[in-house]
Amino acid sequence: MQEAMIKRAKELLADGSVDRVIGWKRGEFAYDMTPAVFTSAEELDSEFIFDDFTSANVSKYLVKETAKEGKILAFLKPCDTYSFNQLIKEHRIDRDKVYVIGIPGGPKLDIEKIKAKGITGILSVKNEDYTLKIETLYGEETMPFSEAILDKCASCKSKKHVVYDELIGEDGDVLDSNRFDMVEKLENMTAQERFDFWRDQLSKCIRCNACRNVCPACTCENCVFDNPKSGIDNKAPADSFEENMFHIIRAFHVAGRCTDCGECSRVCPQHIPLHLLNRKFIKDINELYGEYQAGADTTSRAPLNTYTKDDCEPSIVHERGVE
Amino acid sequence: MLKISKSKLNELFDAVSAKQTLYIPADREAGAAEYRKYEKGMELTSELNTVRSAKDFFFPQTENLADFKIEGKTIEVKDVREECEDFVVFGVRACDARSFTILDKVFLCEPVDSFYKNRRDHGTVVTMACTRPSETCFCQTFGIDPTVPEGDAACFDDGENIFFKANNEKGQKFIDSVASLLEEGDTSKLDEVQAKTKAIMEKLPLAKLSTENFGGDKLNEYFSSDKWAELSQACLGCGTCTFVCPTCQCYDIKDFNTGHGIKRFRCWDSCMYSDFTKMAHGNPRLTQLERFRQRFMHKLVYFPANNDGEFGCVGCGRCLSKCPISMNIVKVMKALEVK
Amino acid sequence: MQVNENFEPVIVAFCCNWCSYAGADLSGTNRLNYPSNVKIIRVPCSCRVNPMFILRAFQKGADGVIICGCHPGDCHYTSGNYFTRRRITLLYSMLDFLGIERNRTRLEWVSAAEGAKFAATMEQFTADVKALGPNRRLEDLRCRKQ
Amino acid sequence: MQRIGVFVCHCGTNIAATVDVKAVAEALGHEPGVVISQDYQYMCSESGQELVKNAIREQKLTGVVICSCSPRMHENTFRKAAASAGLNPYLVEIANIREQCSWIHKEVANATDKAIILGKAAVAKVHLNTPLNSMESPVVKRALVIGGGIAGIQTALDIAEAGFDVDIVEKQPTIGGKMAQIDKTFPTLDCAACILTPKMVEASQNERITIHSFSEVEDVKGFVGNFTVKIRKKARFVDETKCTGCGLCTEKCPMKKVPNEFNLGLDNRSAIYIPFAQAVPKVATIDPNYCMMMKTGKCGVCSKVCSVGAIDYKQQDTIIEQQYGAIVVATGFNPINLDKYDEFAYNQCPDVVTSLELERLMNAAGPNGGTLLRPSDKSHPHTIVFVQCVGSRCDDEKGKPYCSKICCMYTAKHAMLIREKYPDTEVYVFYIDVRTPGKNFDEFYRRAVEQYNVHYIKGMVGKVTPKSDGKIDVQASDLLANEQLHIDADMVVLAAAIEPDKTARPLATMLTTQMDTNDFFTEAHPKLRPVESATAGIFLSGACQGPKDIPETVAQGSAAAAKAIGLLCKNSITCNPCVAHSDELMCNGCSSCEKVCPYGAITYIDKEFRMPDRTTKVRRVASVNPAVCQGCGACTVACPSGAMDLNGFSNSQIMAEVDAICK
Repeated sequence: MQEAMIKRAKELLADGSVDRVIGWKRGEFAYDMTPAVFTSAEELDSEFIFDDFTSANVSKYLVKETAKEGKILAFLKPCDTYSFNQLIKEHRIDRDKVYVIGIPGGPKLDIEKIKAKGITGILSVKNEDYTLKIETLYGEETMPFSEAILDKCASCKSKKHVVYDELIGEDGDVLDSNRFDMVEKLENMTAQERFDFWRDQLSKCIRCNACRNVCPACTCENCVFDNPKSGIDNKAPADSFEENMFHIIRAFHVAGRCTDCGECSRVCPQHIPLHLLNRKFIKDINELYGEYQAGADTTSRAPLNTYTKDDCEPSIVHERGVE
Repeated sequence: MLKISKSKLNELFDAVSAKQTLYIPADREAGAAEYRKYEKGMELTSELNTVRSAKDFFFPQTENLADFKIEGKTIEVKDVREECEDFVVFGVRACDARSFTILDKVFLCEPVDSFYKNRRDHGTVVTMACTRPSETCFCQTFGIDPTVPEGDAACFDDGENIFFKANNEKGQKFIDSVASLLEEGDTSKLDEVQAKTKAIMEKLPLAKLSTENFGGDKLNEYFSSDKWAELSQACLGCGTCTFVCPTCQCYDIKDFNTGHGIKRFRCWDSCMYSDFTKMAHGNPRLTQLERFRQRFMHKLVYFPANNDGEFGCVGCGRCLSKCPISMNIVKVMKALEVK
Repeated sequence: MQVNENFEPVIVAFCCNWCSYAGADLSGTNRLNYPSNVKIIRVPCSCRVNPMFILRAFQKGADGVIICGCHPGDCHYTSGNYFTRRRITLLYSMLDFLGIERNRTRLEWVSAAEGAKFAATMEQFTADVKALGPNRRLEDLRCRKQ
Repeated sequence: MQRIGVFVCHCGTNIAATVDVKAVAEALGHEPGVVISQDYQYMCSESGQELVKNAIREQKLTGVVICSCSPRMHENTFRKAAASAGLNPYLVEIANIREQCSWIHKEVANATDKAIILGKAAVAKVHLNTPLNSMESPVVKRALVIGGGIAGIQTALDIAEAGFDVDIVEKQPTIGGKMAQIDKTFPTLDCAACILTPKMVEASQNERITIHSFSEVEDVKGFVGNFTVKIRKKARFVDETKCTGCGLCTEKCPMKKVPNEFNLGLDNRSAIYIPFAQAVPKVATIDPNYCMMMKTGKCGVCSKVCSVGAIDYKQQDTIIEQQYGAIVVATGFNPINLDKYDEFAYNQCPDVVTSLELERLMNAAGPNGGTLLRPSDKSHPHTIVFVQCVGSRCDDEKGKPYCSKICCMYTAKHAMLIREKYPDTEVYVFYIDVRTPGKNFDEFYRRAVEQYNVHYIKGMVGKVTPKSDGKIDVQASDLLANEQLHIDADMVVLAAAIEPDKTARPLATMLTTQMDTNDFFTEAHPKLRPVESATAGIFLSGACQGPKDIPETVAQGSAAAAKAIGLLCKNSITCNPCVAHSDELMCNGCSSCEKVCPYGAITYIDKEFRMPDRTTKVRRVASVNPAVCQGCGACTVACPSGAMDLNGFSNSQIMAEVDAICK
């Protein structure tokens, strides 16, 4: 796959179809790839990488990249194409300046899951028939591939590219995922249990803003949390209330816009399952206002920017589930 | 050397925590440890290090500085400083222990930060030597020997026993306070463990990383390097690296209106943020490139220039594993280095 | 649940200018008593109520927040309350998801003619919040009254 | 530094009986920024207002808080008073301590505490008030009426009568609309043409009215008082200014087999045609789909016979751009398409017709010259069955959920006319309900039953089957007698539901007006503002807003005209300054705000920004038209970045009130 991608990228660069390529660059270790822009065949040959660890969603970078001159080639996984479409819909990306090549999605690996098994001093990770052979300073370790999959990939919603100019590899289908299972589990808890669960999780928040800054839906020129004029700006969770507020408001601001790409939870240094907040909104929207997948198209109206006259009343919240 | 059998370690913890607050690194979940206030039965983590650094003990993320009480049209200023109670932080790694030296240079120079000093005076740091360094470790780059950590007192693990050594008076006081639980032990196995660790250190992927070409004298070359654009390209401008960093010491001071008064507090800030040091005229560093450059220039050039060659990094590797886009000081040093 | 007889909750009511605020005025004109815990903030339309305002109220010491607007279909601005209905449904659902007591938040449609409904709604809501006791799950400790 | 004045009203004893007004004034006097805090018997009285005005002048106040009755009562009074003392009226806030305090609480301590809190909230808010100035926006003294049916004609005539220029845009070659196709009108049975055509002529002769026939609205920009509209005048290949309407070309045209739209395809017309004798403008139009000259380049007969040389085969569409102060939508209705109603054999049997087709069949200018004959064999029908509610009051997707309103009455009219003219004909009407509210309507219906012996049968027609002998079998149920019926009919007439003109949907988008799920235009208020759309300056006339009969349509046409005239009379409109505005530096241009704006007040502009690194960047940002915005605030919450805020009810103002109440 990586070879095919590099080959195609070089062709498009050579014939002048694109000026730049966005993809992933190899790092120091087996797993620390950085999203990067390539401008030459040499760079592509020496540094471009696509493997089980290239999980970062590069679509948000296109906001910045399409503001520049020239055309850029973007390699997008199925989940990334949803983010891309949503950004097109919100006029944040200039579609004409991007050449999209759809590439197969994951499942991608989560190095933290490997490390959580106590495996350290990792020198290389090889996938041999869905068993990971991990070479470490302390000898070789193995673990099943399935146990090291990123959470966001484990509940993949779609293998289908919703937008592309060409594909490398086959296109897939929208999947019948189990992504709402955990939300449902929480819904079935008592309010006290839910409160305890979230307090335990959100109290870990260090307000590093990684979730916000990686989020393709969070492309505000100036976030309300950075803007002293907003009245709710803050830099640190100085009180448990502020931990709650930041995450509630952030989830609300991306409600109906979040494509469920899962990047927020992937990048959280404290492993807070932030995607559950977004998924709760998605589940509610699906149940109350009809199935809606943000980013699936560029024309439909976002559920919070529309209504029907017979929408349910907010009291439905009080009537269903467990108190 | 005085030692305690690892099976009896909790007795020692119980004894310490009976007298003062004790913090130990414990598992929050598989693969993620954090410092926690010791409670009976709490296990020491098997992780190499905590996700958040130990700097919180002396420089917490938020800290109240003063209260203002508004009564009609008058404002009363309330001093909220209180003498801190004694506490012990156990199990600090060599890298984090060194970070206190760096923070001391910032906070204890004139004018002394009394909030920091208060905590520092009352805290005893008991370090723990490393035996299983990770691939992300590069403390040796900064002259740190993880097998012989600094701190008020140091501990060494030979697999069965924990050995204790005082590095200063405060450390000795700590050891004395638990002396009844300790016994003299044979360190031959410990020497073996240390040798083994040292051998692993040689083989670490980042073992060859050197600060030789960094420091205050290379300011212009590094500042105007054309590498910054490429390095900062993918930076999200989040504060993860800063907040997990044991040496980052920038903070902001803000006022919070509680409804019945104002709380003036400080909180960590990140030079990666677009509103960092924002002033009336705007932000002195306008682009992410400048902000990104600032962070690494500070650690690799400005800080050593102002602090007798001491770098603003201890090689703990936290930013290497936590940066959402895997950009970090190692990649910067390698890309930037002018020989 | 233990009810603290002395507990007087702080209740913020956001009322749209055209229906509910007028409805509140009407309950005054008709001298219909409701608890003084309720303090009304006038907004042009219920769709002006930003979730930030609701959270802010809880942060600063409110124990309950209620939003009142025109009945669906009667919005002075034709569609405002339809947007309110979706937004607030989702917000309340999220608060519930985080384990915040359901009875601390409410939305009611009160027309300019429904003075009696306004008073009865406020009476009931105040009683519900009183039964819950002080807001602890969504409070800012710094703002707690000493 | 703020200098705020607080004025606490006793309202006689209305407030003072339960609120300790002195204590309120005292407490609020200690609030930050408050420099004077007074109480007075009646603050709204002349002398009370004088007190406020003097304080504004003497204390150089920057803000005023009045603790009194509801702002709905006296906000304007105090704003005017402030303005007269030189303070911007929007620097006044009212704390409602009467309706929302003294009148509902009985204990003085309680009520006083609450009054103080409400006062503090108002003080906190007024700290953040900014002077607001109402914008004046000029009004173009010209109206546009879209649609030239009876609704549009009536509206245009009334507006012209009031002395304003008005343009009618009609997509057909002639004005007149559906009413021109109708034979007689209920309940008076006068001839539709006799009452409509004089109005059409009046419209064409009125010098203030310009008729753009065979034209469509292409684009609408602007806002109330100042719309810019592009009108596409479709090429009719005949020079309107030269054509005299003599009709010679239509006689000589060799292509005569074109289905005649005006007679609903029941007969044919020529390729060059004038829809009907009384058409306005009476100008020929060439149908390029049938014209031999246009299709093959061989013919040119019309050009040869035209004595004034009006024929122009090369004519192109032209675009007219015009400015208007007001726009009236009168796009009317159509009967629904009955293709899906196989059970009524509409497509299978020519003798199954719609009511509108029946109108043409009975009309003297219709295909049969006014004699009712079966379309199939031109024989005289002896048994006619009328089927009501075809597609109306229907739950399935084929039909419409609503009642089409006019069918009961026109069917009674048809039945009566047939029985009157052809007494040997049996007429059956199958109905669900007969709905006859309206002046003289029920009397009319009863005449049909009692005087003309029309057989009204409550029941549904299940199936209509053409038979080989030319008869039509109508299978139906009689619900009252509870029996199945078979009627051997000669003709079946279907009362097809009516629906708003489908082509109006893009127009609604252009006008930023709303349509309901059935594509009827939505009025600003169903009871109190029935002829206005929610968008200022756009008015609704006739059946585009909902099913209507002729008298109602005319009444609404005149009502819409009155509203438009009311607007056009003004030289400028004063806009409410409490409108939304976008901070362009923060705006992302994501379009969320635009999507929730009920007025179309938000547009996007590409704006150049100087970037921090001294480069420039063009970004799409929202821009609110203050003349169109009504200040609901929907956009402020839709905006994730907080760029959108509302004057008079800003985020910071509302949060200040929240803080004051909660502390």
